[in-house]
Amino acid sequence: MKYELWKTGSSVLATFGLYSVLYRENKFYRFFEHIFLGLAAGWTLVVIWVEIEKDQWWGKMLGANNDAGTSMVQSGYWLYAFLVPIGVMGYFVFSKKHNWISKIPIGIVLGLYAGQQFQAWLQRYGPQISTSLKPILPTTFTSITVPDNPVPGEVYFTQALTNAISLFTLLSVVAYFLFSFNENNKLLNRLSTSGRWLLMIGFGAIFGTTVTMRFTLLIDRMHFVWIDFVRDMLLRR
Amino acid sequence: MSIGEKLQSLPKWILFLCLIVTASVLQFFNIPLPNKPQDPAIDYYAFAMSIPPGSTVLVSSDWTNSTHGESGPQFDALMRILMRRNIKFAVYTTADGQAPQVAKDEIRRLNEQRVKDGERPYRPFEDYVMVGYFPSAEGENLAMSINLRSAFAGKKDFPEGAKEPVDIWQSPVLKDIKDISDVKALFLISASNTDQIIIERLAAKVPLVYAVTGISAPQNFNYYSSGQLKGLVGGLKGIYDLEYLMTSGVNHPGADGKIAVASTRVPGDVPPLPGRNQGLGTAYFPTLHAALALMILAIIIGNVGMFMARKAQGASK
Amino acid sequence: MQYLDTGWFGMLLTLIMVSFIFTNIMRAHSSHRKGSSLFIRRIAGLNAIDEAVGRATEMGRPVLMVPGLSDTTINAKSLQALNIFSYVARTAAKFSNPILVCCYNASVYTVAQEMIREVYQQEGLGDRFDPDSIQYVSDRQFAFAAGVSGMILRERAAATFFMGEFYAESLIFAETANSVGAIQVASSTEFNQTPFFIAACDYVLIGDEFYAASAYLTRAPVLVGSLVGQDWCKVALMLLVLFGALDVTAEVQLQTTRGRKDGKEVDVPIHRKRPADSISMRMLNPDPDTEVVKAVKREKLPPDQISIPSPGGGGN
Amino acid sequence: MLNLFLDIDPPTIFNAHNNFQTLTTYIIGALLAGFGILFALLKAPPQTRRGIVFFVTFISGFFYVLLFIWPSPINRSKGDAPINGFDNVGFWLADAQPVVSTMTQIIGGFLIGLGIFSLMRIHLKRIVKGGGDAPFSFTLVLSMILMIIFGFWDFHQRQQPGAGPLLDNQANWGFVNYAKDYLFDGMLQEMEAAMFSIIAFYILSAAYRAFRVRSIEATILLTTALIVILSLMSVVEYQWGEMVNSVAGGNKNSFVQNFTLTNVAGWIRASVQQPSIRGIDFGVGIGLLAMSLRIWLSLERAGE
Repeated sequence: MKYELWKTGSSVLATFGLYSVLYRENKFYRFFEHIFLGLAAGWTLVVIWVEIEKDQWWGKMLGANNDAGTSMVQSGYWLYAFLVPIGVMGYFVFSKKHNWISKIPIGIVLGLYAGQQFQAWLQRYGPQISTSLKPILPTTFTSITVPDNPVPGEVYFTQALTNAISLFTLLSVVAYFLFSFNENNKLLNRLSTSGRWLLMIGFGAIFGTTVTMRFTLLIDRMHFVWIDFVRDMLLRR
Repeated sequence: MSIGEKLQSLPKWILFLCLIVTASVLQFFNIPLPNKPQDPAIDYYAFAMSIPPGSTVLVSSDWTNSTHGESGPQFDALMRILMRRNIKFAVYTTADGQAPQVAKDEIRRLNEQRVKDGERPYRPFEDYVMVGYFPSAEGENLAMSINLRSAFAGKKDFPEGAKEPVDIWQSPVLKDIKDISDVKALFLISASNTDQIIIERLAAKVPLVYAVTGISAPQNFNYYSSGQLKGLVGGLKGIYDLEYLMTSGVNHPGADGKIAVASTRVPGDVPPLPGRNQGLGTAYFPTLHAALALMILAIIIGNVGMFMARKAQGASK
Repeated sequence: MQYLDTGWFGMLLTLIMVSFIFTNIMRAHSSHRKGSSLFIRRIAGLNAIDEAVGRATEMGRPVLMVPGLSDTTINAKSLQALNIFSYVARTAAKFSNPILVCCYNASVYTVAQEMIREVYQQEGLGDRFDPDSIQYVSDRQFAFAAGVSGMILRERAAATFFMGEFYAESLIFAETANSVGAIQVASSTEFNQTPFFIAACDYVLIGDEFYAASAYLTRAPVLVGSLVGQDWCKVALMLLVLFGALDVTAEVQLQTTRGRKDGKEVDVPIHRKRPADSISMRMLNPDPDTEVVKAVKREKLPPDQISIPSPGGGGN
Repeated sequence: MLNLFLDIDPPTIFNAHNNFQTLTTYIIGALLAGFGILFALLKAPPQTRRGIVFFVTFISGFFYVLLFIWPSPINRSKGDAPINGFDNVGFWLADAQPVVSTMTQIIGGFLIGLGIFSLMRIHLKRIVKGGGDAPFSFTLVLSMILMIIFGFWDFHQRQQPGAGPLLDNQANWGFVNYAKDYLFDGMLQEMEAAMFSIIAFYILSAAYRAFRVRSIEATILLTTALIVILSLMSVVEYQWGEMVNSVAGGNKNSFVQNFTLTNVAGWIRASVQQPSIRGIDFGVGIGLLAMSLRIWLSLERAGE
């Protein structure tokens, strides 16, 4: 219990230490900021070894990647050893004469990233194009709005209208992002102006949604400080 | 400085002080609010209540302490429903290495509360298993859709009091599960992008029920309305709805004979859950209202100030 | 597998996009040789860059740049941010104004070191370059946020540039910079954060204005050509969506007795055509015939050559 | 054929059982060869440098391009043999993909030393110089060292057979586990949560400052944000809903019923927010595609 009190107490103190920056930058904040950065740097090293290098490199190179308890023998792959010199090349960045060598590991990383993007583009945008294709004219006028028991497959007027607005929004927003067309093109100008306005509606909606989440996090933090710590730990001790 | 200009440029610390006070003080009070639960939450509750006791579900717990404000109460509510209804569950995560520990701590806390309230504690390995963390969300969820047994192969968990871990497939939770289709549902509590990944890979294989943060709620609402999700709880409003439904039921006459929540989406009477149902969602929601009201007030003050200053300027010209 | 049914269409679409970009790069090259250049319009936020650096020089306070968060290593987004920053650094170097670059991970740090040093050397100011002006801060999101905020406040940055991938921390940076009166130019590839930058920053590049920026600033033919190519792609996508939607609209008016099951056409009771059965939707959603797929028979390898399943799936 | 990284038993030329002397020899050989190449690169004449970087980048990207365009094997299950040489390449690409996808992380991980080096250079300099900031720099270095020591130590303890789940129970903890728990759970994670929640304050001040009815755009932004926020406040939503209901005369099927805040906000999201985001996303996606093409073909830096 004593440990819990200590631990939670420090967390509360750290929370207020970081909050103090809201008033202005001060030594209290600076102290916790430096602790924060130090801990984060240390933890990064631990995580990189534990989650990346040990599992995906060291273990595979030596074949020791099996869980304790399984008797499966796994072979080691010596080709993984080649990655060490490649990593070392990055450290040449500070050399005045040979700093170009650091471009090699970066080139590999960026090359792998760039190569993936072609497939990723199709995988990401194919479905998005497909969901944008919706009927923009109604198939029936039996009811303007969608009735309680809609006939499957029918498109009602309000649905079609909504779809048409969606389509217009999409096209005008894309038009806003055309850079190489002459600014004197009237049609395009109108389209891109309305695109900008529709974008603002979208941004407003995002803002509204996000606000509640951020406030919830603050409320949760205050709950932690006042209820979990002050009321349940300090006062009920 | 005129009043208009003053209203336009309130020092920041005053705003911040107001917010911190608002966010703190109201937490000590229990304020009931009028509420009309939304359809996705009603479906969530009705679906969870329709799962037969004794069957097994999967829980993908993809959140950590940084989004505790929303995901925490969502997880609690789900656990309360599953535990009270004696539904067995297996918890896995593909989002964060910390997530299993967070889930374990939360389950332990809920168990302590259950004991206090005179309910039976939910036993590890017998009633639920912790499958653990898988680093590749895409790969793992795909593997699960193909072959659940091999996707979870080699994972172990501790039965109560045991010194040595036992293979999870020997647990009563998973013993009779051959394939993902034997699982009654997959409940996701996510503060990460796993909502997308799971829907792409598992939607056709198992009924999906989501609880997500307020930010990802809108995009998941599309999946809900197209029928890919059986239920959806988004953000704090969603969790408030869920906790509300757990106390009132759906189409269920209360003690005074009145139906608190009526819905045509759900056939028949879905009873409330006996016991303690109100959690952090109910505790936080009034405070959230006050904080949002404070923000709206600040915006109004700023605008009023601007108009007053403009008017004064116009008059002086 | 990916070519079965209408899978070829996606491939073709990607190929067309790539060829549009490539063709225009070539076009820009050839017109550059002839001394002319392709047209690109003005982008408001970008004119602010020189203004911001100029003001920092007047005030004698540093220019602070953050190339965004980028997974565990560098990616194209942070590289693009650094491309823009090398332009900013060049302007700052000319005015001998101090700069600060805050990096999220070691790979970005490595590239930033290299690029910014090169800028100083090209300007003949190699001796003025301070390697410590480029700092690795942290690769934990909120530790990074705390560190950068502290730096903005302590160094009293006069101009700040936030470009690349930003998430929740975007507003922490923007409001902190605002509190020291810095002029801010910002851009996030994550559109969920763009509204916060719009609310808090002086100039915001929205969406792919971020990718257009380097073309606009350097006027390098490769970049300008690529930008024009991107426009072609966007127009193509607009047309695809427009005609696709019209096609769906027309086709759902029809009745049909054919439907699809497991990638094969089968007879079904007469019904209104579903959007999913329209030509354009079929193009975008390949549905391979399951019998054709199952018909591919494979021999088994001898058991000693079968790969051992690695724990944790990892299928492909 | 090309089973470089395939998990195959028994060993091929590319692998060897753990604890085999051959494996150690191979690894040392590979290291020597790798560093040999590195030294050769040091001597590379300046005019070849650009070509070398181009080649490396191109080959790395080419793997994924090939994976994309090469027809992937149909109906493949575990233990299948490829039908022909064409299929064989497809098999190899599919098998190599999980291995290649880890390369980025592994190489990126190796570079972390540079980041730590940057931190240490700045803060050790400050400590040596003394002055007002020295104690803070000292705190940073100290907390980093403590985290490294206890982080690794705790991890090491958990790696011992059967120890992991045992140490999940606090009753079995020793000093090391407490120290790690304090530093990680008590400090690092809590500070992250604190920093995350600090955004609420900044949202308030940004909204107060920027949300003014100044221009059409600002007004649109403000109005939409307000509608969405109000729709999430159930008190307002409830009252508004009652009002709408009374306007509709209690008729559940009335068109007026669409104007509850939830429905309006939902409609805005579905028919304006989603497509407008998709519109930006199309542009961003094409931008990223073009950037990737330029990186892959090393056209990016040539432009300067």
